[in-house]
Amino acid sequence: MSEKKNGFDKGLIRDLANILNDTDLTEIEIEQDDLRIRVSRTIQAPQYIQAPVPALQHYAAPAAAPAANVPAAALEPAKDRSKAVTAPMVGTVYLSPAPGARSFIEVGATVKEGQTLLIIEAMKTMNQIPAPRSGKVTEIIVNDAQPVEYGEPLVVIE
Amino acid sequence: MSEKKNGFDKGLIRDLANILNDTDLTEIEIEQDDLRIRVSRTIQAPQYIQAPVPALQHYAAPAAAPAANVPAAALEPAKDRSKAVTAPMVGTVYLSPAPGARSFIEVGATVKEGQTLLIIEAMKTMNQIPAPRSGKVTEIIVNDAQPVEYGEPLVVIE
Amino acid sequence: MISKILIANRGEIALRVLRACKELGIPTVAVHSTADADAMHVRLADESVCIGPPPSRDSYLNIHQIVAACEITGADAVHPGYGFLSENAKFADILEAHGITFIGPTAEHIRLMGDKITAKKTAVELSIPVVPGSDGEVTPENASEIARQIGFPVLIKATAGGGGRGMKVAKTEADLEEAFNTARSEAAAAFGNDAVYMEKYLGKPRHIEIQVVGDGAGNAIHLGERDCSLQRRHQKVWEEANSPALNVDQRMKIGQICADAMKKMKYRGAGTIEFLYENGEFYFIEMNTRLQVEHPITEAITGIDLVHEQIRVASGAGLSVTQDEISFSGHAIECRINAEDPRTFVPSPGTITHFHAPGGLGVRVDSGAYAGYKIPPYYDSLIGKLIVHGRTRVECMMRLRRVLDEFVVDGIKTTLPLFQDLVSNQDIANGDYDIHWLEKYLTGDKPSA
Amino acid sequence: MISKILIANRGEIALRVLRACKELGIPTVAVHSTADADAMHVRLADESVCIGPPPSRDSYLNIHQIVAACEITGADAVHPGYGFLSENAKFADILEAHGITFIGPTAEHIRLMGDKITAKKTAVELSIPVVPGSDGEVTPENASEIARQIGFPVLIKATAGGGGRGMKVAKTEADLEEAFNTARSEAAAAFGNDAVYMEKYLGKPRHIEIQVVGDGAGNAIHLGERDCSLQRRHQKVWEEANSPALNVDQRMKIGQICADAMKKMKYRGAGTIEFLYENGEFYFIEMNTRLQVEHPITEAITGIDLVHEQIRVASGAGLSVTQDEISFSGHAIECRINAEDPRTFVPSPGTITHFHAPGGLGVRVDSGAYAGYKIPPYYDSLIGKLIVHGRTRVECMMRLRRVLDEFVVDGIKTTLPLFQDLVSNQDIANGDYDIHWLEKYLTGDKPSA
Repeated sequence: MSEKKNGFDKGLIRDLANILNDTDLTEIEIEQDDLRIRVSRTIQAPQYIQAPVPALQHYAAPAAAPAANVPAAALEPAKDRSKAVTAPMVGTVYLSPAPGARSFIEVGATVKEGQTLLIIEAMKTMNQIPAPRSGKVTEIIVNDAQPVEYGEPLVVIE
Repeated sequence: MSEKKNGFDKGLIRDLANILNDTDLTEIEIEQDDLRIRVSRTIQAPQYIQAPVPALQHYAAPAAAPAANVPAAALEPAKDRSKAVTAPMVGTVYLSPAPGARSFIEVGATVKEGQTLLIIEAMKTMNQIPAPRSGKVTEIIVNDAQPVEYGEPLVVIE
Repeated sequence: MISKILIANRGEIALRVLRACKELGIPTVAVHSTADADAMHVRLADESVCIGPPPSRDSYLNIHQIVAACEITGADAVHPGYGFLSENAKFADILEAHGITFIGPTAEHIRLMGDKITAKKTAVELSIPVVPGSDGEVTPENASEIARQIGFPVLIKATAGGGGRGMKVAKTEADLEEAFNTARSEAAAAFGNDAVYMEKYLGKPRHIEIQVVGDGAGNAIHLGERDCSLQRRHQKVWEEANSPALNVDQRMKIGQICADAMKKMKYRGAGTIEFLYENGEFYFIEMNTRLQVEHPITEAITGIDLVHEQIRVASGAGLSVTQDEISFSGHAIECRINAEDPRTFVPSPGTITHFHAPGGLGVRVDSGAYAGYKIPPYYDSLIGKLIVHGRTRVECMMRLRRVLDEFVVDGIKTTLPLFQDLVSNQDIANGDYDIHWLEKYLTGDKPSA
Repeated sequence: MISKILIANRGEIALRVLRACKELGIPTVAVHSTADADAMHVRLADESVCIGPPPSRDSYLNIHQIVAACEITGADAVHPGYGFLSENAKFADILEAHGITFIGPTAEHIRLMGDKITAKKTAVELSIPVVPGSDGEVTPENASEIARQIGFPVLIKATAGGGGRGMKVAKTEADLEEAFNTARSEAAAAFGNDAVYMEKYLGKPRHIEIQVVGDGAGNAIHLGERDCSLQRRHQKVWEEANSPALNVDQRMKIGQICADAMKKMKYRGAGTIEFLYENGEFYFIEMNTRLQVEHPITEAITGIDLVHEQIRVASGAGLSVTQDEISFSGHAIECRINAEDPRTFVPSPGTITHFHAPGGLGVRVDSGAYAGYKIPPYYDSLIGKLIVHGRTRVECMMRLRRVLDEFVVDGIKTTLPLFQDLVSNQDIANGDYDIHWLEKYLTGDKPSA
């Protein structure tokens, strides 16, 4: 982060700031190669939806925010999770049919519609979660033995 | 951090801003190859200052809103009361020196600085209210025997 | 005994339960549908689990999901609130099978009181007064004797009936023969069966209910009554404790009957025994084996935290008070604030743009609403409860009037204006109303116009 | 007797008084400076009169304007709140001369208690305990005897002194000679006068005050004590009722002494007698002849509305209760929410962008703040009071903790985080603090670190 610190372009930031003001935006973020610039401006009111309570502690799982409400992309901007398969139920994820066994799927693998992606255990029942469509597994978001809530993204199939 | 600083497309950001405004979105994020742009906008909060209480009953006198806070013009848009003499104290206005006597001033009259415009009675004391400047009386806002609060417009001298 | 409580509900009652848990130092898990991700109780809970899409059957009524949420969070107790699964015996059974404490009565007691006929039989066995009536069919021969036993006025109803047909009131003995014959012929014409039976007729009853709490081991107390006569379409709108209609002796007598009944059945947790009340007599309607919406007015006049008691009892710690330690202090009124048009009662979901709760002495607001909160259209319209307490009923009414002037909810329609009308009404001021009063008032057939 | 009340104050106390008036059905007049035109009590009052520009001396302290506001509105009584003109004897005199009822004590009693020396003399005459000390100068000859009469530790102070110079503590008889000589020489050096006097030295006193109300005709009651030891720069921050340090006997004994004193002087209205308390003994500091900021905690544990009582007494209706009807129920804590940085205490005026008051059982919020309210920079920084009540001190503390998590004030800094720290502190949990505790805690000299 340090080597290029002197090179930043004040003019560029001023340009962005002007755009921000002209367009009534509150934030602009640009990322290109090594460069990432974000300019933002707080106007008037805060996010009321956030405000009522100081502490917001969602269920502790890494990506536990309800996916049905928040586009997955907003959580980890670099990854497109719009094509993620989400949990149809609450429970504990298992990536393989038995402890120590080989995982149902691997990143890079091609899956067919209906093929088991993983298991969610709930109330002592193992529920096989099938692929909703054929495609290539580009990301396995959850870890083995991880608890998931309804709607939580599990696996991305492109 | 500097080499591509000029390469960003201001037009693109402005276009995004326009889309944002047209569509009533609050955020747009674009990622393509190395380039990532995010623009966002916070939507206006409502006018909280008006909301907190249903009934706002100011003192009943016709023009009793505190003139020091509210420009008189806002109350009766047709008249310019920016040149109104305001009440320096709370009390009851008398337009003449004694009941039945002739008024101190009439609309259209010319007054000299220091000349008595009216009397405000408070705590059994008659307080003569002098003209702060010379000029022509264009409006007598208050009525005889009317109670007034601090800052309430009394007489307009142009 | 209880280390983490999952709150299987939403809205103001989920928040109510959450507050009690926090005050007891017990960690909480909120469960919610995708529509309730922004709800206040979800934000305030130690953990939250999304259990399904907006429809209740897929989320708040989905036992499987709720049990799974207990499993992944390690919650060892569930508070069901009211509505949803709170009186679902199967839910209580499944929780028990999973070693999870259900904060409520046994499944057996839920079943017993869940069926109206069994409930009435049980009430009779427990010496709780019920509506007197003929045991079976009434004939021309025994009609007069049965009517005199029951006491006039009496209602003659078709055994096969419904919808008001084949139903006649005899106010006095003189009316009896004609009412009986008319009911019989109407019944025959409408249902092809002229059998009728007879019941005490209640013309202008009040709805009065007794709050009870039992420890499941044979101890039980009552916390006096609530008067919930002001109803619209069987929905309570305004509740008072104590009832303007009862005196201390009546209160303690019916209260003791209910507490004794709960001791006898070894009832566990909070419950409410509902009665119709007329001319000094109580007639059992049903028992709710859960917390009621209107429980805060009882809390206001007794100082007892009912959710604390529920949790205590469920954890095996027993009741915190004995009957002789309970006293009734002052008067309390609850107004149910619904997101509805105050005249048409059409629901008004949407975003609350401004929310300002009233403050000061003797005021309690239970609400999950806040400025910026979007009321989802999937659930009931109750967005908050206003509870006002005063040393006397007059003080309580005066306080309620000033408090209603301070309460601001903008962006949606609410029933607040209805309460501003009611608090100024002479009948309400006099405490002079029955279960039909509000319907008449709203249809313009204003009782005191 | 009173037909319209003018509220000669602003902020939360003006709203508090307004609420009481509304609940008594008495019309209200709010007066305000131009800076307070949008204040909540102004909006809620039946009438309002702007009485001057922002500076207090031109508005809230301007007797002439306030009397004129009474004249034009026909208000026949004035409630002064606290601060401003509430202990101004001249104001009480002028109102009386204009036939306007001052809702407070007589001008004579305000004067009597307004002067510290007269107040202490009066206290002695009324058998209220004061700090024991030498009646006059202490000499080498009588020093030892006087010290033994007072009881060690003693404080030797320059008669001409101030600012801590010429002030020495003798913890035991062995220290006395040296302390005495040092104080004398310091006094001589600093003030050119080596005369000293002696007083009981209080090392770790608590601030405990007794609430009294008199009817002006010889009846008076006490409503127990408040412990206001948690102070910063002599400003109370957190108050409790009852005090964690007193038992029932101590409470009733000192309460009775104060009530008797008020009977003797025929005191009218609400008042507070403030004491330092150490090792079981009370030492009179001063009497406040008005409502206190922290009066709601007394209301919480007694159920008495103190402003109602003030208005009753002022209107000649007497007290609503007798001493034997008063009982103390549970425990209450008040937190003063100031618009200040919670660490530096630098005032933070500005616009409140979001305001959400906590709710539920046992919670009271007295505040004129609302979302969109702009805190003017001209007045004190108190924007609200949070009062929490529980059946026990532990319940009260647990409730306070959950309530602080729910209270949201955005757009400005407030002292809410300070209270979140305090509610988790072990000394506070133990009730183990004195009037120096908070200062030490804040300077990092944390008593329990």
